[in-house]
Amino acid sequence: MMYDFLVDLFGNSTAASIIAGTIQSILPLFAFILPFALFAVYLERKVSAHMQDRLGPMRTGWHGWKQTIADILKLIQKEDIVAKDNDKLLFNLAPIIVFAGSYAAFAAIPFTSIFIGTEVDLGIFYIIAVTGIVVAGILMAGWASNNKYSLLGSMRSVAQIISYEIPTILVALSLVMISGSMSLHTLSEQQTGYAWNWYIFGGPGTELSKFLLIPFMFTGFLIIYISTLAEVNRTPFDIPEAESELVSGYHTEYSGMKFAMFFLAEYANMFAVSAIVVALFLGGYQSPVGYLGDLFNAPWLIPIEQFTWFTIKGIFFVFVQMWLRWTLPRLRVDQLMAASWKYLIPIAFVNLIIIGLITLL
Amino acid sequence: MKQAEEILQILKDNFPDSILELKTDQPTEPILIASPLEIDKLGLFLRDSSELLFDSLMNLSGVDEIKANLLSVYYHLESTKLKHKITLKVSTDRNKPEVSTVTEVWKAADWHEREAYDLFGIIFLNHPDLRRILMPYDWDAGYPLRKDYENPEFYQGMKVPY
Amino acid sequence: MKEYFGNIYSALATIFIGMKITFKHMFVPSVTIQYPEVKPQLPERERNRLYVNMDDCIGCDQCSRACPVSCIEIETTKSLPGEDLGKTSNGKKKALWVTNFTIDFAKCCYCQLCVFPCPTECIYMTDVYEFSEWERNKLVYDFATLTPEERQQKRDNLAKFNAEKEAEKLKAASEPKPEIKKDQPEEK
Amino acid sequence: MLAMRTEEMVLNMGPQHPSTHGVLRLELVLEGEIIINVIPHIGYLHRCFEKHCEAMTYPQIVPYTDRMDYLSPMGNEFGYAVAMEKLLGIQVPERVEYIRVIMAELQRISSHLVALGTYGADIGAFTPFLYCFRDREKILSLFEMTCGARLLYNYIWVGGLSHDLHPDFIRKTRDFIKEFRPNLKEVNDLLSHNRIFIDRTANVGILPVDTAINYGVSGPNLRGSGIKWDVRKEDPYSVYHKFDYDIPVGEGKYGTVGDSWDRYYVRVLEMEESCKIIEQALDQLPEGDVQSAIPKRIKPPVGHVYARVENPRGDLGYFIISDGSTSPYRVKVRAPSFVSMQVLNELCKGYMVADVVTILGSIDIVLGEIDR
Repeated sequence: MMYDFLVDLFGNSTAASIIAGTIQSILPLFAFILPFALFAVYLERKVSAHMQDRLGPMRTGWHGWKQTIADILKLIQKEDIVAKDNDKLLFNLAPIIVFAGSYAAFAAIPFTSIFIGTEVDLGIFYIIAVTGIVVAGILMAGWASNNKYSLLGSMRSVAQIISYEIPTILVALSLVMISGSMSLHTLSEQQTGYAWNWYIFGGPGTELSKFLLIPFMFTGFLIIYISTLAEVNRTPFDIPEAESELVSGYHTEYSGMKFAMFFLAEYANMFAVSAIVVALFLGGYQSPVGYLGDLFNAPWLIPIEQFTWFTIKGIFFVFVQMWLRWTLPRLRVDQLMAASWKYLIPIAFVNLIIIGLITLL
Repeated sequence: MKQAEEILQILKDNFPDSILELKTDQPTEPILIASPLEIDKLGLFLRDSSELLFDSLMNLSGVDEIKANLLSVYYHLESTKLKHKITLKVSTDRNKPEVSTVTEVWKAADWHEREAYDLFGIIFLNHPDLRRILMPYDWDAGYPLRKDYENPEFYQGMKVPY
Repeated sequence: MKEYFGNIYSALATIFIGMKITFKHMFVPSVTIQYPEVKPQLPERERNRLYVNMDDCIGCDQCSRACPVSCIEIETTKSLPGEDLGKTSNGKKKALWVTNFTIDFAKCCYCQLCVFPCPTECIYMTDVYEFSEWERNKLVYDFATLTPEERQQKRDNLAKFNAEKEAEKLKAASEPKPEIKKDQPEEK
Repeated sequence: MLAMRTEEMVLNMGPQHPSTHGVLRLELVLEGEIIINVIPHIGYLHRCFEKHCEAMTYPQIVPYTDRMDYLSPMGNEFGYAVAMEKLLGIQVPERVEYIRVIMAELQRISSHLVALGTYGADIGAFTPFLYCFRDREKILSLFEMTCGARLLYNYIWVGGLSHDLHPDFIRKTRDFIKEFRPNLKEVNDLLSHNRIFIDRTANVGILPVDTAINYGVSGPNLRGSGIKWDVRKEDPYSVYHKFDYDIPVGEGKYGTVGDSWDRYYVRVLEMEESCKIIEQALDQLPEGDVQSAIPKRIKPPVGHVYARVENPRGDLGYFIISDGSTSPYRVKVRAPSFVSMQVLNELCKGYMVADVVTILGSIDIVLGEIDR
C-alpha cells in the first residue's frame, strides 16, 4: 500500500521503486522505534524506582520525563574512546550490526492491517533469521575490545542466544502449523473477532480442537516468552552484562554514541520480541472487544485503533520484562543452558507433536 | 573443663625435657611459657590429646618486648568440645626471631603468622608462604609495629610522612 | 520425572510470589525525600560541626588533650597581674588570654570526645552539616576573638613583663645576702 | 588424539570490582570457567589501627574501634568495653548492660540487612537490596537519636555510655520491630525461597565443620555448617544469660549442610532472634545512671586481657597488654572477617567464576576489619 503510493509518486521508474522501498523501511524506525526507545528507558527507570520504594528521576521536567532526552544528549557529547590495541574495524562495526539486526526485525512486524513495513510472506522465518545477526555483532564487540572480561561476556551471550533460539523456532513452528502461513500479517488476520479467537485461546473456529489446544497454546506462549527473554539478554538471563562478575560484558569498552547504539538496540529488541509474541499469540493488532470504527462506521478509524491496541499489548509485555528484571536474581551460565536444553526444548518438542496431532483431528 | 595448672601438669609429663612454666602474677589470665622451636610439636599434642582437644586457635599475636630485647608470640587456644581455654607465650631474641610454625596444626594460624611476620619480623620456620600481608609486598623499611620503627622518608618516590 | 516437574512448578510458583511482592510495592509510597528542597529534620543530639563559644572559654586545653586526632590547637598567653579578663557565664574568673584557638574540620572525626571534659561547656556540636569547601585549609576555623594586633600586643606585654621580672631577679641575686629578705614580699 | 593444550588463565577480580565488598583483589587461576586457585590480596585498607592505639589514651581508642568493622561499630565498641572492664575489674550498672545489649542487637540486624542486601545484589536481584537498606535506615535513625551519629558512634565507653537513652527511644524501637517483622518475611519470600536464588546458592561453597573449626571460622559461617557455636551462649558476657533466644543452625534445607544458602539463611533467622532479644531487653530495662562507673583517668594495672564478643560476622577478640601507663602497650584485634577470608580458597576450588561471587557474598566479609 505505502509502497505503491510512493512508487507512482516518484514516477514509476526502477530508481523510484528503490527509493520508495528504502523510505518505507526507514519510516517505522523514525516513526516508532526512536520515540519508543526513549519512552521505554524512562518507563524502566520509573517502574524499577516505584517497585523499590524509590522515586526515580524527578529533576528533569515534571516527574523527570525529559530524563531520557538528557541521557541521549549526554551520550552524544561523550568522547568515543577507541583503545589503542582495539581491532578498529570490528570495534566500530559491532554496534552498527547489533542495531541493524534488531531494527531489521521491525520491517516484518504488522502494526496495522493496512500498513506493514514490507509485506513478507515468510514473516516469522525472516525475523528469526535477522535477529541472528545480533549474535555476530555481540561476538565482534567482545573480540574487538581486546579485554578478558568482554571476551568472556560475548562468548557466553552467543551461547545463550543460540541455545534459546531453538525453543522460539519450535513454538513458532507449531503456530505456523495451525495457521498454515508464515506471514505475521495473515496470522493476525486469522485472529479477528473477540479475544477468544486469539491463538492463546486456541485460535478461530469453534470445533473441539480449539478447546483441546488451549493448554498447549498456553505452554507454547510461556516457552516463547521465556526464550525471547533470554534472546534479548534480560533478567533472569542477563549473564552477558552480569555486573557482578564481568563488569558489563561485551559493551564494557564502549562509550559515547556507540554505547547509545547498544542501549537503543536493547530496547528496540525488547519491543520487537514482545511484538512477535503479541502477533503470534494475542491477535496482533486485533482488538479484543471489537472496533469503534465499526460502530460509527468510520473505516479510517480502524487502523489507528489497531495501532493503539498493538502498542498497548506490546508495551504491556515490555512492562512484564521490566517487572521480571527487578524481581528475579540471575541464573548461572550452566543453569541457563540446562534450562534451555533440559526444560524448554523437550517441552517445546512435545508441545509441537501434540498440537500437530490435534490439528489432524 | 580443665584449669591451667592441670594443663601444665599434663604437658609436663608428656614433654619432660622442654622448659615449661606457668606465669600467674599478672591479672586476668595465667600464661604458659614454652620454647619457640618446639611449639609445633606442643601444638599437635594440645590439639590431638583426648583430655585437651584444643581444636581452635582463637588468636595469635606478636608482641615486641623491647625492654627485655625479646619478640614474643601469644597463642590463645580454645577447645570447642571441652570448653576450656589456655594462653601460650613463646619468646625469641629480637635480632634473630625464629619460631616454628603451627600452620599444620591449626590452619587459622597461616595468615596470623604472616601478619606477625609482616608487622614484627618474626620468622616462622617452614611456613607455607611467608610474605607480607598487610603492608605492600616490597616494603623494605623494616617492621612497622616494632617499638623502634621510624617511617621511611620515601617509598617508591612517594613521600611517606604527609 | 516427578522431580523434573517439581522443579518447574517450584520455579514458576516462587517467581510468581516474587512478582506479586514487587507489584505490591509499586503502590507503596516511596521513602526517598528530595534533598535540596526537603531537608531531613535532625534529632537534637546531632553531632556535626563544632562550635566554640569563646567568651566562656578559659583556655584550659582539656579539649585538645582529649581529641584523638589532635585537630584543636590552642595558644594561651598569661595575663598580667593587674588585667581583668571578665567572667565566664558560670562565674569562673578567666586568667588566660586565648590568643589562638583553631579547629581543623578536615581532620576532625566528629567523635564528641572534646565536648565532655570542657569545664565551662563552651565547646559543643551544632547540627550544621553543609560546610564543604573547595580548599582544605579553608576548613581550619579560627575561633579566637582577639584581632591579630591585640594578640601580638598581648604577647609583647607578657614578654616585657617577663623581661622585667628577670631583670629584678638578676639584680636581687647580684646584691649581698641581707637584701633578699626585703625583696620577697614585693614580688608577690 | 592430540591433548588439548589449555593453559590456565589468571583473572584479576578487584581491587576495584563491584562485588568484592570493599578493596580486595582476588587472583583467580581459571581453567575455562572452573576455578583452580583463589589468591586473595589484602592490605589496601590497612590504616595501622594497632600502631595508632599505642599512641592514644584508652578512651581515645573507642572512636578508632568504630572504624574497623564499619558495618557493626557498636559491636566493636562493645568488645573493647568488655575487654577493658575485665582488665580494670569495673562492674557497670545493670542499665548500661541492657542498653549495650539492645544496641548490639540492633546493630546485628542492621549489619545482617547489609549482608543480605549485597548478597542479593551479587546474585543479580537488585530489589531486596533496597528493601533491606530502607529498613536499615530506620535503625540508623534510632542510633542517631541516641548518640548523634549514624555510622561511627563512639557511644559505648569503658565503664558506661556517652549518653543515656533518648526519651522516646523505647517507643520508636518497638514500632520499628513491629514494622520490621513483616518486611523480613517479605524479603524472605522474595529472595530466600526463590528457585533461581536456591539454584545459585545451594550446594555451592560447602564448608565442612572440622575444616571450619580448624580455620577458626566463627559466627554465621560456622553456624551455617551445622554446629551450634555462639559466644553469647558459650562464653557469656554482659547480661545475655538473662534472655532466652535460640541459635539458628544450618540444616541443609535446599542442599547439603554448610553451603552458601545455609550461611545466608542462618543470618535471616538470626535477625528474628535479635528482635526477640531486643523486646525482652526493652521489657526488663532497669533505671540507673549510665555514667556512674566511668573512671576519670583510666590507668589499668600492668597485665593483659583477651576478651571476645559475638559480632555479626563472628567472634571479635581484643587482646590488650597494658604497661600501667594511660595508653596501651599492645592492642591486637582478632577480626572475624580476617579469619573467614582464609577459607575462601578452600571453598572456591572447583566452582565457576560466577560462584566466587556467591561464596564471597555468603561469608560476608568487611575489608575494614580484615586490613585494620
